[in-house]
Amino acid sequence: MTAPPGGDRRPLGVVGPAPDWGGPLEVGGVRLATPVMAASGTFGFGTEVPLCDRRALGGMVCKGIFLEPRGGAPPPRIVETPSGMLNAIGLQGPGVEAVIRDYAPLWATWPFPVLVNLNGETVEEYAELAARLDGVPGVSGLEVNISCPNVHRGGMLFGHDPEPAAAVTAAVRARTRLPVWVKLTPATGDIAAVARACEEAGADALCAVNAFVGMALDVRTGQPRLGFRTGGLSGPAIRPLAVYLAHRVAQAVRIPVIGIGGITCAEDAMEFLLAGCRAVQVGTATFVDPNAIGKVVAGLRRRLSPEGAPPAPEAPTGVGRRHSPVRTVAGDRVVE
Amino acid sequence: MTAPPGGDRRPLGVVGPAPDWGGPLEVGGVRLATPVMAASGTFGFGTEVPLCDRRALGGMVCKGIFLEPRGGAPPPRIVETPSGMLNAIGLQGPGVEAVIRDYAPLWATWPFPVLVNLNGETVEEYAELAARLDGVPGVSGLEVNISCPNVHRGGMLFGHDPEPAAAVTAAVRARTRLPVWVKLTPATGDIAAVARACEEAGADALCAVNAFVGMALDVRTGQPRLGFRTGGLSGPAIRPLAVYLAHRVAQAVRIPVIGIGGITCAEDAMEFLLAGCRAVQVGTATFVDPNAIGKVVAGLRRRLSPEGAPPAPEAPTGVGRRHSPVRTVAGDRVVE
Amino acid sequence: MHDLQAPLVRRRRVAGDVFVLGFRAGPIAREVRAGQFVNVLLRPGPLLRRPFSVYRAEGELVELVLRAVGEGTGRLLELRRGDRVGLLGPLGRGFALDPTAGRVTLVSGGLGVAPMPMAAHQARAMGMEVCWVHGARTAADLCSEWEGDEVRWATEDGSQGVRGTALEAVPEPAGQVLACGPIPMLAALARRWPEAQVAVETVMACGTGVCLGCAVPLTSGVYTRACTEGPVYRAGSIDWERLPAPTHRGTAP
Amino acid sequence: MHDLQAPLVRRRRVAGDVFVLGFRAGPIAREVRAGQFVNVLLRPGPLLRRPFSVYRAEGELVELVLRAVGEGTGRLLELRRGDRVGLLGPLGRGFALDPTAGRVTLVSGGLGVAPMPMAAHQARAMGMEVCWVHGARTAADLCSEWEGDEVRWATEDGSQGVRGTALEAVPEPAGQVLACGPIPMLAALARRWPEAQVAVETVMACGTGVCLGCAVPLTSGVYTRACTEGPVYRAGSIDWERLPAPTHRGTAP
Ligand SMILES: Cc1cc2nc3c(=O)[nH]c(=O)nc-3n(C[C@H](O)[C@H](O)[C@H](O)COP(=O)(O)OP(=O)(O)OC[C@H]3O[C@@H](n4cnc5c(N)ncnc54)[C@H](O)[C@@H]3O)c2cc1C
Ligand SMILES: Cc1cc2nc3c(=O)[nH]c(=O)nc-3n(C[C@H](O)[C@H](O)[C@H](O)COP(=O)(O)OP(=O)(O)OC[C@H]3O[C@@H](n4cnc5c(N)ncnc54)[C@H](O)[C@@H]3O)c2cc1C
Ligand SMILES: Cc1cc2nc3c(=O)[nH]c(=O)nc-3n(C[C@H](O)[C@H](O)[C@H](O)COP(=O)(O)O)c2cc1C
Ligand SMILES: Cc1cc2nc3c(=O)[nH]c(=O)nc-3n(C[C@H](O)[C@H](O)[C@H](O)COP(=O)(O)O)c2cc1C
Ligand code: FES
Ligand code: FES
Repeated sequence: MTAPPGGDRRPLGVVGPAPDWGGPLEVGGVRLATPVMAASGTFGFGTEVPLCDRRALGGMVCKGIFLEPRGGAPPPRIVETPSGMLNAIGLQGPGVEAVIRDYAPLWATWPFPVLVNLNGETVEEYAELAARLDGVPGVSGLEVNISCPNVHRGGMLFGHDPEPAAAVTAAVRARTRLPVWVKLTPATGDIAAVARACEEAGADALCAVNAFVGMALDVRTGQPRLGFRTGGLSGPAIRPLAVYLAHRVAQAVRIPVIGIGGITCAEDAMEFLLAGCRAVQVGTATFVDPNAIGKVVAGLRRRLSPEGAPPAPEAPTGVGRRHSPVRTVAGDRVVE
Repeated sequence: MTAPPGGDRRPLGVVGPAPDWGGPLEVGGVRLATPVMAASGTFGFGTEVPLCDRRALGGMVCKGIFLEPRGGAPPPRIVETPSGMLNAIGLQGPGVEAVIRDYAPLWATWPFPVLVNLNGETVEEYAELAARLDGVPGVSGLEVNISCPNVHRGGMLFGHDPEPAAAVTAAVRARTRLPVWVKLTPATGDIAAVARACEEAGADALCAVNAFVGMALDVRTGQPRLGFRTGGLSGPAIRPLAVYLAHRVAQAVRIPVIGIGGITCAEDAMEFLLAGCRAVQVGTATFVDPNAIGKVVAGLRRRLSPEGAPPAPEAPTGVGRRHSPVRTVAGDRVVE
Repeated sequence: MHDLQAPLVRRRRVAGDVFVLGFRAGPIAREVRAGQFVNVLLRPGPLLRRPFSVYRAEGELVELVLRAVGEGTGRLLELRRGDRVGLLGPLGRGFALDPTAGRVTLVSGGLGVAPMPMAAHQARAMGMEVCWVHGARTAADLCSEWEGDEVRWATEDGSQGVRGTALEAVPEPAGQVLACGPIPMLAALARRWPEAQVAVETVMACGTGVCLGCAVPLTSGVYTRACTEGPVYRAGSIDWERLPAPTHRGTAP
Repeated sequence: MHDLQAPLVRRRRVAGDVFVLGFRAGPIAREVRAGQFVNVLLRPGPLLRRPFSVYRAEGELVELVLRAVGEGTGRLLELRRGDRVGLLGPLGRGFALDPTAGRVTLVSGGLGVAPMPMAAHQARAMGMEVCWVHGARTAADLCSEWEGDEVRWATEDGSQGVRGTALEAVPEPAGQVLACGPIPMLAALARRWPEAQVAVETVMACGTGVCLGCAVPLTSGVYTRACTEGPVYRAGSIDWERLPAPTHRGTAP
């Protein structure tokens, strides 16, 4: 019997204090301008999103890439669900060479760091990708995607259990001097064990979590509504699940955790930060409001600034200084 | 490495045809008046829900009970989330003796079957409960809850892996002549394996799924918003995840599957039926509309009746007769 | 109990940002008693219903009083005349008036005014003398409507009436005490008048006794359901230490 | 590209259950070209925006044409004057008119009328002769508004104009062909006029080129983004067999 999901059933430890956020922060070897990043697959290669206040961007993770270009999954690729969406894009994209040639030089001129989201069907493919990107100007780090629900081989397969997750992490670690972040899948019986395995294998930070596998059927035809049949559920619907999993991971490891899942406003981001995350990524919300990240950051600034912060309530654990936000600012909730 | 969640990454088999629904149906040893049941914990002991059209009820599963009475979890016990809710009731309730004394005699007079939702901290407790309920008039079956996220011991612990799930199932099976249904948790790396283990251990039907573990934090205090810290996520938010998991289970076993998760209208129920389920249970929707089940059933009747059904579209698999609903009737969507 | 689609027919302001909304819902208006509540469904709107005490019931009208504190209350105040909401009610157990007490004192803090007009009305119909003591942060937050033979005000900043909470303005002998307001005020009241009847708020899912989500801890060690055994309790029966104030996750402070 | 809060300022019916909504959104109205679209945000409302072609742009007004087929369209038709929606646009690549063709034929099936008034307007401004061929199920479904030098109708039941689809009513020589409508109609049109420009619909999340959700398969084997490279394509370039019609999960049939 493997450990239960989320480890054991003992009550969770108390949640952490919100981070001090005075200026740029160092997270897992990457210097972020703000604690709010753009999530992979929801910000393209950084050139596509219009109207986004780029000064707010802590950093960006580009769309997931493989060694070779990929065509992606057959349409339909998107299905809206209650407070969420299923996607099965199938990691359509250019291969690593095109990224190095067409995007990295651009990224090198940008004021925020760009991480590349790595995908492979074998451990060796991940390692090879890491090697190719090592030392490429403009690439500030690697996010190892062992959690993509939308490919037939590789992807999420590596994220279910500690051993394969560690194998991928170690292989990438061995081939690059870049910071290595590993992006976890919720689809595991014990996310804490996977997290610890990745930490031991040399990860600099962990991202929790990727989308959840889901399915929707067209009751007129009786067939799945996505071309790939199943897809990844993202958006506000998954936030309570993601906060729980990110918290489990933050409790299990010492390296920083980046929280992901359903963030739409500063209050949502605060939940992940209080749960023990050092930074967050915003995904689906950017589809709804291209400047979602700008609004999340503006809201966090109001909350975490000395004027915004209330007299600190008693911190039950007494761990570190506590920035408990109290002023919930109307209007910074962008979607839901 | 255990199997990946949802088994392997081969494309899912085609989804099934909708069931023939001409009258009462036999599902896992229980005769249901309609394919729509009330889910455990959302219909009390059957005496509480007002304004519900009881002729629509296929059957009911009572609130989960233990051998002994339990006080339940400290408040707050409910947190609303986007298109969902977290609950941590902690299985408050009377023990089995009170159920046998106060409710079973009533149930015996009702036109629909009542199943008792069994909970224990040890395999022996489940078995003992089964033995006590065996032969009690008014009890039409047992739903073994190996998936409650809101107790510190037992509960979900048994549902994560095939072996403990099978152990509980076999122990219950050995002590009762009643139909034994097992309610699965989504919190497992491989729900198909757990499902198969329960089938082999003698389950008559499987219920998929229980609530998903989640957490919400109060950003003013930095503390969890539920008294139990974590809770189970239910409601429309989880529907795409539940449809996927129920479909995985239906593909993995030969015994009937009862689909549960976020059903609010006939179209939602149809998704589970098309995914291979023989019946469904409605939970959270009843809190929003006490007659949710009445409306789901009315909508299904319109869809599955000969007049409501459209010229059947070509069934790609040709498995059995196909009732593909086409008329989506406005007004039968009750919540979301 | 009724589940109705009720149109908004009137709306008025009764304090700074506090409004009374009147819905046409005759069957509920005719049955409801002071201290009972309705569970309000908004579509489009959040998943769950929102519970509100009935403020007044007049003819076909059910009136609620509220301020915007989150999504649901925000949407309620955006409704325009003719817009419909789902009203499920009347729910819960209201105040039990004791005419032999002769005199009843209604103690309300902030939006705790909600059940008081009906309570005053019922008490006077039973021949009781009614004194209403109402407290708020400042004069602008005091409800401009009141009922009864006597009214006393309290404000935290002393801008109107007694400086302090409503509790400090209660004249003795109080007779039967009915109260509604913030938990700290009710807890303090429970120490002084354990026999008082208090209406409490908890987060609710169903409002009808099914979900067990609205647990109110009693000093006897058991939980009861605010929506069914409550929301009115004997003040001394509640374990106030273990009764959390509902928390908001809306956009309001 | 602009992201505006745009109030509804007018609304009229143009066919059985088809309405035109006019929103005040000057910056978009001034930039938009025929065939481009806006992505509409409804709050309260569903998570994702809803894409709509711009029907007309007049002064400060952006007009959309639609019928209620699900939650988003249903909510749009419930809006009252003054209610605001979020409008993101103009988006996508519109029709490329070729004035040397001299004549343009607009072929629209059902709600495929949407981009045509702007196309007619632009074509005439370029000195082209405009023939508009419009088809629908029955006479009541035909759009009562049209623009151009000549109009022809087609109905499936023959109740007005030619019996059949719009395709069957196109007069030759057609000149440049621009089309919008159901996928089967467009696929048939592609066989006859591979050089025609067609505006297609796919489910979209972002509408701005980021999510890759709006994949349109080309005969060359690659996918392109309907929101960015499209929604207007050369008819012959699309792999029609692999382009699914968007499916609804609303309450409409
Ligand atoms: C029996 C009863 C009577 C009430 N009577 C009144 C009244 O007359 N006037 C009035 O203004 N308010 C009253 N309330 C409180 C009212 O229900 C909440 O203010 C309202 O639910 C907040 O909804 P929201 O969407 O605006 O806030 P949100 O914070 O967005 O709501 C999120 C969730 O928390 C719940 N919640 C938040 N605050 C409360 C609260 N104080 N009590 C219970 N649940 C809460 C909501 O119902 C919802 O499930 C009463 C509550 C109860 C239980
Ligand atoms: C570029 C473009 C231009 C369009 N122009 C018009 C127009 O001018 N007039 C008009 O009536 N409709 C137009 N549509 C279709 C319109 O977007 C859909 O009818 C609308 O999104 C349905 O939303 P709903 O919430 O009512 O339906 P629901 O079925 O509840 O929507 C569920 C999901 O499916 C998507 N969806 C459903 N149908 C379509 C569809 N046909 N195309 C794309 N997505 C769909 C929705 O956007 C949403 O994500 C256009 C679509 C595109 C892509
Ligand atoms: C359309 C889409 C494409 C995505 N592509 C990727 C990807 O290429 N690599 C990856 O690691 N995650 C990908 N994700 C997952 C997101 O980065 C994120 O983990 C997930 O959406 C949850 O966050 P959200 O709820 O804020 O969207 C994608 C998500 C969406 C919606
Ligand atoms: C308040 C509440 C109490 C519940 N109690 C139980 C329970 O006692 N036993 C059980 O097996 N499931 C329990 N459940 C889970 C439901 O039966 C159901 O599996 C879950 O809520 C998903 O369905 P839904 O989305 O339709 O609510 C409970 C759910 C809720 C919301
Ligand atoms: S609110 Fe559900 S039992 Fe009281
Ligand atoms: S809709 Fe997102 S890329 Fe086109």
